[in-house]
Amino acid sequence: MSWLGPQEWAAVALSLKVAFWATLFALPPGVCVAVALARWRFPGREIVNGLVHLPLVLPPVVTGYLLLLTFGTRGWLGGALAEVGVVFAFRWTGAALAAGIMGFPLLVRAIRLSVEAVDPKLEQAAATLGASRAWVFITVTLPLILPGVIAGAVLAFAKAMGEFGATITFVSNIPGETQTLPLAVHNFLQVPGAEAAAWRLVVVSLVVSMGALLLSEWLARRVAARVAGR
Amino acid sequence: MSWLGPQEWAAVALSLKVAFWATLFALPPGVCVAVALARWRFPGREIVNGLVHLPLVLPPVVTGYLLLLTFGTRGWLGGALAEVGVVFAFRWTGAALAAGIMGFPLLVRAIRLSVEAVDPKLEQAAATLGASRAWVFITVTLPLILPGVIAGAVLAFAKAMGEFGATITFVSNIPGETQTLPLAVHNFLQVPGAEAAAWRLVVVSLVVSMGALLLSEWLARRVAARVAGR
Amino acid sequence: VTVFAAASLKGALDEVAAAWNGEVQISYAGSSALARQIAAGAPADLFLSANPEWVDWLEADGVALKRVDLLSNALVLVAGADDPRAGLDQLKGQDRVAMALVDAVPAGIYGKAALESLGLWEAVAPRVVQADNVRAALALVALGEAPLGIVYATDARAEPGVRVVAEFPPMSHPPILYPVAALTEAGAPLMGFLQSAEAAEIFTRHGFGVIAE
Amino acid sequence: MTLEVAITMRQGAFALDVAFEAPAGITVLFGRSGAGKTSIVNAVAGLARPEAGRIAVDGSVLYDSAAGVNLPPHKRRMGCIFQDARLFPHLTVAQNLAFGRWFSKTGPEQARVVEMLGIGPLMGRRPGALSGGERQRVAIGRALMAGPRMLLADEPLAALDEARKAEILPYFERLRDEMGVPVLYVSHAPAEVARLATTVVALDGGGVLRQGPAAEVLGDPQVMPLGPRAAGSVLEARVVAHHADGLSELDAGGLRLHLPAVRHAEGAALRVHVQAADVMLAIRPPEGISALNVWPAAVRELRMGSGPGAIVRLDAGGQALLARITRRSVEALELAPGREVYAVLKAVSVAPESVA
Amino acid sequence: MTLEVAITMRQGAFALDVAFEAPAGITVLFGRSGAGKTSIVNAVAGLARPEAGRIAVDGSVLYDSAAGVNLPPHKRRMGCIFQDARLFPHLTVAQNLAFGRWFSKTGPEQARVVEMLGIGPLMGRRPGALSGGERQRVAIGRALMAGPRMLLADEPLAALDEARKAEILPYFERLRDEMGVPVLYVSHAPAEVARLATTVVALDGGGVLRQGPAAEVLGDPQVMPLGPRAAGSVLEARVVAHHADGLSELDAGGLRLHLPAVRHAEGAALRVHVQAADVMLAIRPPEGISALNVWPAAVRELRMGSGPGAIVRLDAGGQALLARITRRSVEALELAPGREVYAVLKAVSVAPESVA
Ligand SMILES: Nc1ncnc2c1ncn2[C@@H]1O[C@H](COP(=O)(O)OP(=O)(O)OP(=O)(O)O)[C@@H](O)[C@H]1O
Ligand SMILES: Nc1ncnc2c1ncn2[C@@H]1O[C@H](COP(=O)(O)OP(=O)(O)OP(=O)(O)O)[C@@H](O)[C@H]1O
Ligand code: MOO
Ligand SMILES: [Mg+2]
Ligand SMILES: [Mg+2]
Repeated sequence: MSWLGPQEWAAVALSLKVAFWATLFALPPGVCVAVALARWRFPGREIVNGLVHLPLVLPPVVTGYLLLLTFGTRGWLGGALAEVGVVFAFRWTGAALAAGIMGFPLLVRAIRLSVEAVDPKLEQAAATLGASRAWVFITVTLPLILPGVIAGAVLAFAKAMGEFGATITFVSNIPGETQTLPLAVHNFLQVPGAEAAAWRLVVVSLVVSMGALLLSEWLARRVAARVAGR
Repeated sequence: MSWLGPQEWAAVALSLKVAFWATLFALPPGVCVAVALARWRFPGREIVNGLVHLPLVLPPVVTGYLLLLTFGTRGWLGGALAEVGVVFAFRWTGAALAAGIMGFPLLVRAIRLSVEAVDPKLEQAAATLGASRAWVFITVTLPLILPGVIAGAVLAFAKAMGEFGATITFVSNIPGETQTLPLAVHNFLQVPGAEAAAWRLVVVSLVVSMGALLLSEWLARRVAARVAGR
Repeated sequence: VTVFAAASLKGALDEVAAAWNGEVQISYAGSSALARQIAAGAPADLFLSANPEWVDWLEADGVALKRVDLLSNALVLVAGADDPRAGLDQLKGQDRVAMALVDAVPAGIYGKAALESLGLWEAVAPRVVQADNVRAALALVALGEAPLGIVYATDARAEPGVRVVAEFPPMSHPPILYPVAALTEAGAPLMGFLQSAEAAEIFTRHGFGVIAE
Repeated sequence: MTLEVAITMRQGAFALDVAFEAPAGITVLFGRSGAGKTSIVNAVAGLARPEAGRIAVDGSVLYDSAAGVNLPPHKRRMGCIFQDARLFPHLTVAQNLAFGRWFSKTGPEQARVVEMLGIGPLMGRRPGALSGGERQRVAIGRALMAGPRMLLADEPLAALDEARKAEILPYFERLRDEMGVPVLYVSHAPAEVARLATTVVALDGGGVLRQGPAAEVLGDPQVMPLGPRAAGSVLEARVVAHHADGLSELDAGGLRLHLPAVRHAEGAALRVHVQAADVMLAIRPPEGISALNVWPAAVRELRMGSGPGAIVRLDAGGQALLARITRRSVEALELAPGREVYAVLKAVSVAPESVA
Repeated sequence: MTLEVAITMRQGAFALDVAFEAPAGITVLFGRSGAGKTSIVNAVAGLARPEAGRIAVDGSVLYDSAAGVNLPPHKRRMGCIFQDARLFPHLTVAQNLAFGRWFSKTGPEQARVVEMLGIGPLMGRRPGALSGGERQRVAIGRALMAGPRMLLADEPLAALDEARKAEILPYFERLRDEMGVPVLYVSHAPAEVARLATTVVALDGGGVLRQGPAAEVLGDPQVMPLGPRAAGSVLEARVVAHHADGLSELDAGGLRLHLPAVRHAEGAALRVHVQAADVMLAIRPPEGISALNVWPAAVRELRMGSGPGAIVRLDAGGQALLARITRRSVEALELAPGREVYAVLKAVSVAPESVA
């Protein structure tokens, strides 16, 4: 597609990379938090629940600003992490972090709903067959919540593809490093007459996301078919 | 709380109004679309699914811009609707529309997951007892997906409380009419040194949203307890 | 009267509006969003843009308006308040430079032009972090995330967390102009007040240059 | 009311191809696990769609592949009792019971159903807080309360104890005898089948093995799924008198029967299922024994099984009777067609659930 | 191996308070629907937590409120067969079977289990594509395959047909007799109980009504949940000879028994459950009748029921035997303690499932 310049292609590639890693890294903690919220009663449960929803409630710019305060080079965590070689500020990793955090509540909710729908009696049956808590989770719970995990991953991925406010606030707009598709689109929309270029990128973003969506639907159907008939 | 000026109070009240109506109006179509996606196979299903996810994938600014092109007074739908007295452009109703649309994918996914978890055998049992499709839905499906509906509503409400990009792009930032909390926060962030005022609004927004969250958790627990033991 | 104004005008314009004895509502957003909204029929009476291009765009789009260039601004290089450096030469180091979006937001566009005309762009470009708007760029410097920043003189004055390292020569970039456009008859009186001496005094206090008739 | 079923259906590797008629009364679907009983019930209820064929109740067509008719489940008004109770988890027991009534507006009195099923104390609970048997009882009540025009009961009593079964069975009989509600009933228990069935449809591997009136099918020692032990004869009898010592005297076409008191009024007609294994044969009228029923009979037919047993078909005063004895006894008593013998039946051998 | 249970537990308005011992062999929990059988099984499995008490197997404590011990289910190694099969819906039948094995690494040979349960053709399917009975059979297999140190079976055979039951029952017996795996078995079916039970614990309303060795509890006509019809006696016998005509000759402490061929080898010990209702009494040795088993006996006790029946406790050559006859016969035969009579039992009256 020669109608995209190298900078646009870079944005497309970056967005995919960011969304992929954001989703991948958000999944394990997402599953843990979802299971904890769905199944456990622990002190501070409501606080965790609140924190998870925070990125949804806050204006994205505020989330980005908070990320900057936390993970920036001068941030309390960012400084410490920098010493062990993990740097988020103004890096694509930061964009992934922002995207992951913005998508986290969506991920957690989807998985949590699935966990709540799992019949505990099946998990009990697994336990009587000798499976420890961890094994029950791996062999019974996880396969049964797979549709929810897929749904959550799709939401997080889609959100990561579209995330703008937190990303630009946290890691700025550095072409090739942090300029994801939405940032590139935003760039074009700011300039009179550049709408055409903006729409081109929107279309690319749609194609990619719809592809991911179709893939996930297909995956989910396969998983659901396996558990069919209940 | 005297530390909020009248304009800030107006923003708080407006945000609540916008989030409330956005959630309320998004719910019925959200339920319908979720059920259709979960249970029916119809031509164009994938397209509907794609459309639903659109607001997540697109940068919020683009969504807002598309809304402006569609529902603006000069927009193709906005003009027609204006003739029957429904105006979205630069009204709080428009802010609600933007918030509702941005929250729609979250709503639909949560409900859809719940629908997929309902045992069709229960619906069949209801049918043999004389309940038509519609009655089966009202008396069996709907009560069983209530946890998902609540979860979806919370996500949509939270998103509506935090939505910024689409709103400011679509209905501008008019105090008292379209200036929701995130827009007011954005305003303060534009003025160097006004961070304190911005944080105050963020706190208000957190208090409101966490309240809604706790309420919903409590509701969901009651509902879940009713269906307990499976 | 409803005013659509570029977000970067907020501090000064709020004061001017307060000084005016009439009902004013000001919607602050990015100039591009506001211009598009006006084109889409927004009920704005007055439009204050952060650059002339969006007003040109509106005129080209067929929106009837009456415009004047109201304010001007200058571009400065800033650093953290406790950073003692001075001079544009600081740009030649290895420090990150915070700017507004260099291809989209006026402050960024002017900044890029200035750097180009000074022959610095090639060297600086890889170190530029582009914020959504000039205030965000300013915040990056104030927070210490970026040691240097290129912002408007008005911003530098308002933010105690930064100090001016150097001013860009006015000739190094196109003139920084804030046009005001009256879109309705109702906007005319306020437009008049914006051009008054009383308003000029406030704008000047915030660091703007006021363009005489 | 008659149910006509003639369908073919396929589920994975399993192919169902059955045709049978269920006249008024209770038709028992009988067959081994996996024979296709639930599949038939589902097809009749409208929950599974056959590949081809026809299902009609009393001439009104529920499904007809040729005519393209396929009535949705809620228009069929079939009361289903599922193998797994399928109670609505979000509704209380009382609300579950009321569910069907809401749509039909007719049906039996709730108080009677609740009392019969012994679920009064459960009314306010949700299904999650019920025991297995309690759940099944509520499911029975829910189906009955909907006042269906036909009942489809898939092993409704399997999870229940003997005492509870004995309480519920008479209700199904009343449905059969008094209310004329036809019932399609899946069961594994020979005693239940013998007692309830008007018609028996024996299934095997997706096909009909044998069908016909209960007396006929159950009197056929060849019906495989039952096994020879369950063979027996059904006597059509009439109550002659109730005696003070707790026995009822019955007349079965000339035969006098003494049984533990039956609940039928004097003069009422009833059916008695006499298991072949409970009948002894003697060549002289035995004396001084505890068995109260001794009838002269003639041997009609001898069927030697492959094992140690033999089935003897008797004619006792015009009534067909089966006796299952050992081959050794056949030889010892020199039994042969035509020989006159005495059939001996203990009064208490006839289980209460074998009288209807 | 002995299971000791002494717990109190509460579920809504239902209070469980039981104490019993289950010695090696099969202990049947017997009681009406809602008596608390499943609750006990859950407590032993570790799926429900009692309020107080103690559960121990062979001295190793599973639960002890006083000591604060509560072993998690997976450490208890109790193989559970649930009332509702609870198969893993995402796993095939083969994977369901393999599940427990994976954790225990021991257990019976898969091929044997699969063959006994007749689930070979189902191995590749998922539970959603199984019939009710098939699901239950897979659930039995899954529990067995885990090689548990104890089996908890909650009505495992309720959904199965007679033929299949007859195939599976011997397996439980082998577990009892050969492998020494103790079994806690919930059942409503008297024949199953009589055949399997080493020990019977009769429950009612959350408490223990009666407990003890099977022969004792089942020989007690007062055990309410069974009803008097199920009363019977258990004879400890030894195979004397297998005869060519398909009969086996047994010796029960001096009594000669002729039964349809049993599968035990000559000389092997076995138990025969003789239902009281199948025993006739005569005051003279009857002649020329088809019954092969006639024993002289002395009346020890007479218990008149409230209905038409009476239970006669007999001593037949040292063996306790119960006969259920009518009160009318008691009078006609002038029965009274001490009177010498003849007990008559048809060979075919003893069901195959009553021999173990
Ligand atoms: N969660 C609960 N809340 C209240 N009562 C309960 C709950 N679970 C069970 N019960 C009651 O406890 C009693 C014992 O239940 P349990 O399941 O042990 O019975 P059961 O003997 O197994 O009966 P069944 O033969 O019908 O399965 C029943 O009366 C039941 O209603
Ligand atoms: N979805 C399916 N896919 C493949 N085979 C199926 C499916 N559902 C049922 N079967 C098979 O169809 C056959 C008939 O099943 P059905 O449920 O009618 O048996 P059933 O007679 O009710 O048995 P049971 O007494 O065990 O309940 C069984 O062999 C079963 O394995
Ligand atoms: O809603 Mo946003 O403005 O995600 O970027
Ligand atoms: Mg079935
Ligand atoms: Mg139970």
